[in-house]
Amino acid sequence: MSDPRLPIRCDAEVVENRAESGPNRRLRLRVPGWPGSEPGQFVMLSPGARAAVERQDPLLPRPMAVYRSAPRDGGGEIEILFKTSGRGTALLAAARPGERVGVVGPLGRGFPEPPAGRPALLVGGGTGIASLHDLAARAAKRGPTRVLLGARTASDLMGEADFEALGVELRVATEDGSRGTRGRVTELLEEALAGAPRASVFACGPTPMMRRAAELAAARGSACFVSLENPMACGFGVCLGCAAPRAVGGFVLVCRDGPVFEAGEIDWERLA
Amino acid sequence: MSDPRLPIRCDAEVVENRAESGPNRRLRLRVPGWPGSEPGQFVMLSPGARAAVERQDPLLPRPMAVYRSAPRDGGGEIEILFKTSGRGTALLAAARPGERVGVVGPLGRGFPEPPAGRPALLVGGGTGIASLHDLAARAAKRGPTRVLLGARTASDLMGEADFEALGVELRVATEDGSRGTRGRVTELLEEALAGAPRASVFACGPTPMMRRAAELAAARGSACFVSLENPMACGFGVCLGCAAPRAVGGFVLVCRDGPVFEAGEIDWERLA
Amino acid sequence: MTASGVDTTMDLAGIRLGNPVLTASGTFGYGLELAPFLDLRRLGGIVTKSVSLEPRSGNLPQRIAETPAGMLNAIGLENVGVEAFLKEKLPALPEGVPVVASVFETEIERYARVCERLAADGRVAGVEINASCPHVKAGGIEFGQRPESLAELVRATRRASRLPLLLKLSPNVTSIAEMARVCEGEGADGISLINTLQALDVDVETRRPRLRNVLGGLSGPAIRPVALRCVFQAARAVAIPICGIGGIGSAEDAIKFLLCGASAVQVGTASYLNPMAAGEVADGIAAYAVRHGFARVRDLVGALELPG
Amino acid sequence: MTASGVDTTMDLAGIRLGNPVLTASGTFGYGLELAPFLDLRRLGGIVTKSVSLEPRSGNLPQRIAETPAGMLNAIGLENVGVEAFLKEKLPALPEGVPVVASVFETEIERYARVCERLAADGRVAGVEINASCPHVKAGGIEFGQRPESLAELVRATRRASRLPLLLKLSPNVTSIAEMARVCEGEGADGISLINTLQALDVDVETRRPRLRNVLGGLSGPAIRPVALRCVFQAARAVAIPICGIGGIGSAEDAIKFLLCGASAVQVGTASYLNPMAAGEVADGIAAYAVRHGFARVRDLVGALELPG
Ligand SMILES: Cc1cc2nc3c(=O)[nH]c(=O)nc-3n(C[C@H](O)[C@H](O)[C@H](O)COP(=O)(O)OP(=O)(O)OC[C@H]3O[C@@H](n4cnc5c(N)ncnc54)[C@H](O)[C@@H]3O)c2cc1C
Ligand SMILES: Cc1cc2nc3c(=O)[nH]c(=O)nc-3n(C[C@H](O)[C@H](O)[C@H](O)COP(=O)(O)OP(=O)(O)OC[C@H]3O[C@@H](n4cnc5c(N)ncnc54)[C@H](O)[C@@H]3O)c2cc1C
Ligand SMILES: Cc1cc2nc3c(=O)[nH]c(=O)nc-3n(C[C@H](O)[C@H](O)[C@H](O)COP(=O)(O)O)c2cc1C
Ligand SMILES: Cc1cc2nc3c(=O)[nH]c(=O)nc-3n(C[C@H](O)[C@H](O)[C@H](O)COP(=O)(O)O)c2cc1C
Ligand code: FES
Ligand code: FES
Repeated sequence: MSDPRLPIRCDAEVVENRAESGPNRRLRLRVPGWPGSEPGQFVMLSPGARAAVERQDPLLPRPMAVYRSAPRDGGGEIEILFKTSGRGTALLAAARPGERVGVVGPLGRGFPEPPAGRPALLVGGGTGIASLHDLAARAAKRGPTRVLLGARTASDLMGEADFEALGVELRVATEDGSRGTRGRVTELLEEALAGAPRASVFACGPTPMMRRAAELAAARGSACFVSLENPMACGFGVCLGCAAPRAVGGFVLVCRDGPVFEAGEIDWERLA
Repeated sequence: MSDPRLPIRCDAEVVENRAESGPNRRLRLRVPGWPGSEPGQFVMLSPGARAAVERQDPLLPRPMAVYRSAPRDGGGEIEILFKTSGRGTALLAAARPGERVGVVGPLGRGFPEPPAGRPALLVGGGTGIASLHDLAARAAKRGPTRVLLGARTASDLMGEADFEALGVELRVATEDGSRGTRGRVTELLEEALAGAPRASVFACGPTPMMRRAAELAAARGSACFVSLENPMACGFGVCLGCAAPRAVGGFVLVCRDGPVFEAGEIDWERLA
Repeated sequence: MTASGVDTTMDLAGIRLGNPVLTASGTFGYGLELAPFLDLRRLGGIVTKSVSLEPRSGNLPQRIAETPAGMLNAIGLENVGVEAFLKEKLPALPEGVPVVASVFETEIERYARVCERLAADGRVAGVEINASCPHVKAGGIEFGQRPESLAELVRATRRASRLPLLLKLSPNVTSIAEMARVCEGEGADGISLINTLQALDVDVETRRPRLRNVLGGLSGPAIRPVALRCVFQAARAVAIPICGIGGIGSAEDAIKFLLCGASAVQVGTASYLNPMAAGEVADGIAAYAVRHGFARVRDLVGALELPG
Repeated sequence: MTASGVDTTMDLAGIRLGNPVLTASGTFGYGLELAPFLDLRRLGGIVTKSVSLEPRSGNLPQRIAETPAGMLNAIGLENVGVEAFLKEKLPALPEGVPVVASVFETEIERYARVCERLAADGRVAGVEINASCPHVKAGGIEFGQRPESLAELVRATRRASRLPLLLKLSPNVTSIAEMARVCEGEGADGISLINTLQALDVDVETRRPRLRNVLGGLSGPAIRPVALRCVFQAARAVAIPICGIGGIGSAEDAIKFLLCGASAVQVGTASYLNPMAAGEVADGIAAYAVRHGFARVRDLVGALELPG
């Protein structure tokens, strides 16, 4: 596991906030004192109440993966790819450049280093894609890397062009066939695994997708790491709200022990 | 009393929202089906939550006088002058052109017709100024009209230029002397009353100011009408939250029976 | 029936409703105030502002204050009295919308006498007893806060009329289930809940309570999860129908109450923000039923699926 | 003392605090988790996650849900157990910040034994007995909901140690004043309130409760007016000090509790939104005291002016 850096809490400035595709948006934030992050780490974002009004509703911050981050004078700029779905992300979607967004992070433990020289298979579904970009960048430097992206329909896909730019091998599947092959991204994974013995699988997306990926990898004796998406209140291990059941009994905290886990650690039956 | 028109409830479109002076802003709304309003009537405004998020906090709509209104294709355009003070007006201040604001109105009973041929003295303090514009316009047509505006400091004044444009006689007082004469607007009223027997007084502003205006008018045997500012939840007479004590006992509802009252109707002692 | 073909009718404690959405007492006046905004016949019913035997005046300002996702109120017992209600208010309401008359008093005998007066008027479809009132003889503690006084109150009002009898309970109790059982045991036809949560707010600049009455009742979206819990617990404790109240502003909100076991709901504070709210909630419930394949809104009642 | 020269010190039931702002149990872990964000010595004190005699596991997901201006939780009192707490957690906390250990159990004897263990460690400045847990299936009705069981609980924990003893009360009762008097009568040194309001929320799409445990505890700004009312009533009922809790996220919020009679406050849910919240609240209280001419924050306690 990569060691998490010490997280910070600050008001970040919105640099850019634009439509990405369908319901998805791309948010760029200037974060003073940003210490940098590891692939797979996340932040808790509090969509600033409009104007200087202290926000009491929606109350909780929203966990979002750090899609990309780069150092900037005395801090960093982080990029978030997010899907506008409910009340909090609707507020986030309306944040204008120059406005402030509360940031706590980087949080959690990210993906392990892809083993050098061995094939890496990255599988992203829906908003889970956003957790994989920096991992793909790192994996591409260490060995043959294939990225498999899945979504319901073409307009739900995020970041496709960025992944292409990384020079990784890219495959896309949509359930309605509007982009790439028709079907589920886990079917692409099945093929890929067949052609890549000793591959490691890195998956993020809907729980059923990750569970299926875990089964497929296990069947091939491949290592599989998943990044879970549980509802969170704090993001740093104090509310115990994000607990996921462990295969051996008891719980892990997704925000503190994860969000990335070796697939075998999780009791998938009792998670859903 | 002018008969109130039947109120409507609709989502109005923000046409313009700009800084007026100091903490004050000028908001122009396109209101479908607006039936027009009488001088002194008001609306309840629900600052639309940012984006399409249903607003649960701050919860209550904000009562605001109709500063001016004009018919527009199938509806009307209303202008609001408001002071940004708390959470609701902060949201209102951030409403962008094209966004929606919930409107209920016109509500309440406005000012009586100023008696023809007799002098009318309009006294506005702080945000109370916003209730007097349409009355001044009407009064100017019916007899000698003097408008007295007061504020803590120059930048708190609203609408001054509009009143000048009406061709009424305008006097301004600020407590710090930064504009007009130094002192309270009620001192201007005292002078004015001395020079205008048989004048009618129309006042809107902080309670102590209106109370003082009532005393001065009574001393001169002049009629005095005040527009009260009580907190409101509904604005149309169902919550009973805006009750003001009557001199003869019992209560009036500011939103339904007012906001304009003959000063003698109110039990000023128990109101504050 | 609605355009959508969904059966929206509901029976609430013997009151036939065209749809399960009523307006909450004290938030809809005597009905007429909202007529400019809303065709009252779109409503399942109207619960009118609580009336007492004699007209009563209320509290001095401030009577209301805004709180996070809610509001506080301490109006006092202000109302026109039962006689004026019957003579002036009731006749002005359109035919075809059931009117449930809410009643409050400070002594049990007086509660009963108001009910008798209401029973004499055919326009009254039912009574709702507001039990969240200080019981003068019991030293100001609310009728709805002690099983004994609640039982006495139900018994007396039950005897006073044959009208469908709804008991409106206070959430400020240790066990809402116990209070619900008391109502059922004494012959109430149904239960309405919740009334407001007792609360207080302070102005830190003046260092005074925001309300002149110091204490007030909390309402609005903030209390919805508490109201849902109360309805859920009451529905499991009794067989008589329940009318759910508390922070309902949308069809979604209302459906949560139906799923928890409420046969009908009341829209309260939301009507202040949007005087058309109750009508929109009624329409939205029908639309939900269509979308989710329920032929009758009735089938949503208690349809909550509990984890195995 | 602060830079501003205001005396911010406070005595809470015999616990000396540098300022009146503590962190609420279950919202600050065992303290260390927030060290990256906040110098823990800026806090008046830390109330740690409730511990039981043995380690306990919690509920299956979902454990939390967002509500209007609040949140629901049903964690299930997951904790490391008192032994691990004393061995691993406590020693890691910086000297100079008072640690109040929160205790939860399902039987009175076990409560007492946890208190005895804690009393053996000099680092523990006081104990807070969590007499309420609306969301734990085990037990059913809470200790804090019946005067008899509450009295028994206070008596047993009082005997178990000489440490300052705070009783944390449930707001889900008919009379908070009665419960406060029971605590005082049995020798508690102080009262903490409120714990969460028992509540429930529903997902209308799945027609399931949002929480796996069905019922949960409501916290956050939404409950602040209820918490203020409870503190106000308790402060008038007893002479022992009160620690106010419920929806506190700003200095303004905290000051409302002090004015209502609380000698100290705890910041809970707000720490999730902003892990530096408790420190900012402490600074803000001092600033308010300066602005309003109070030489000692202590003088704000109970300074609420009631209308004549
Ligand atoms: C570690 C982690 C990383 C994530 N990264 C991304 C990302 O990069 N891009 C992206 O679009 N989404 C991401 N998500 C999901 C994202 O947090 C939710 O989509 C978002 O919280 C929904 O908020 P809302 O206001 O739109 O929905 P609402 O329905 O208003 O949310 C209500 C509550 O449920 C929670 N919630 C709802 N959906 C989810 C979900 N899928 N996962 C967790 N909590 C949820 C919210 O946080 C909130 O507390 C991530 C989640 C986690 C746990
Ligand atoms: C009939 C009427 C007409 C008004 N016309 C105007 C106008 O034209 N321009 C203008 O700037 N202001 C006007 N006001 C005052 C205006 O309603 C308040 O300034 C505004 O509600 C404050 O809201 P906030 O969110 O800024 O303050 P907050 O402190 O967030 O408000 C909290 C609560 O208190 C209420 N409240 C606070 N101050 C007042 C006040 N002075 N009067 C009534 N309720 C208050 C709010 O409505 C809200 O319910 C009018 C008030 C009334 C009753
Ligand atoms: C201003 C106001 C006045 C109320 N008056 C009454 C009343 O007279 N009788 C009554 O039974 N309930 C009264 N209520 C309580 C409501 O009927 C309802 O039970 C409560 O507000 C919760 O619902 P809500 O959150 O939808 O408002 C009043 C509520 C408010 C806000
Ligand atoms: C997730 C969560 C866990 C909690 N765990 C505990 C606990 O273990 N012991 C306890 O006494 N209170 C616990 N509480 C209650 C809080 O300490 C506090 O009393 C309550 O949340 C109200 O304060 P707030 O609104 O500031 O959060 C918990 C609250 C939350 C939200
Ligand atoms: S989100 Fe709070 S512990 Fe994980
Ligand atoms: S504001 Fe509701 S009655 Fe006047």
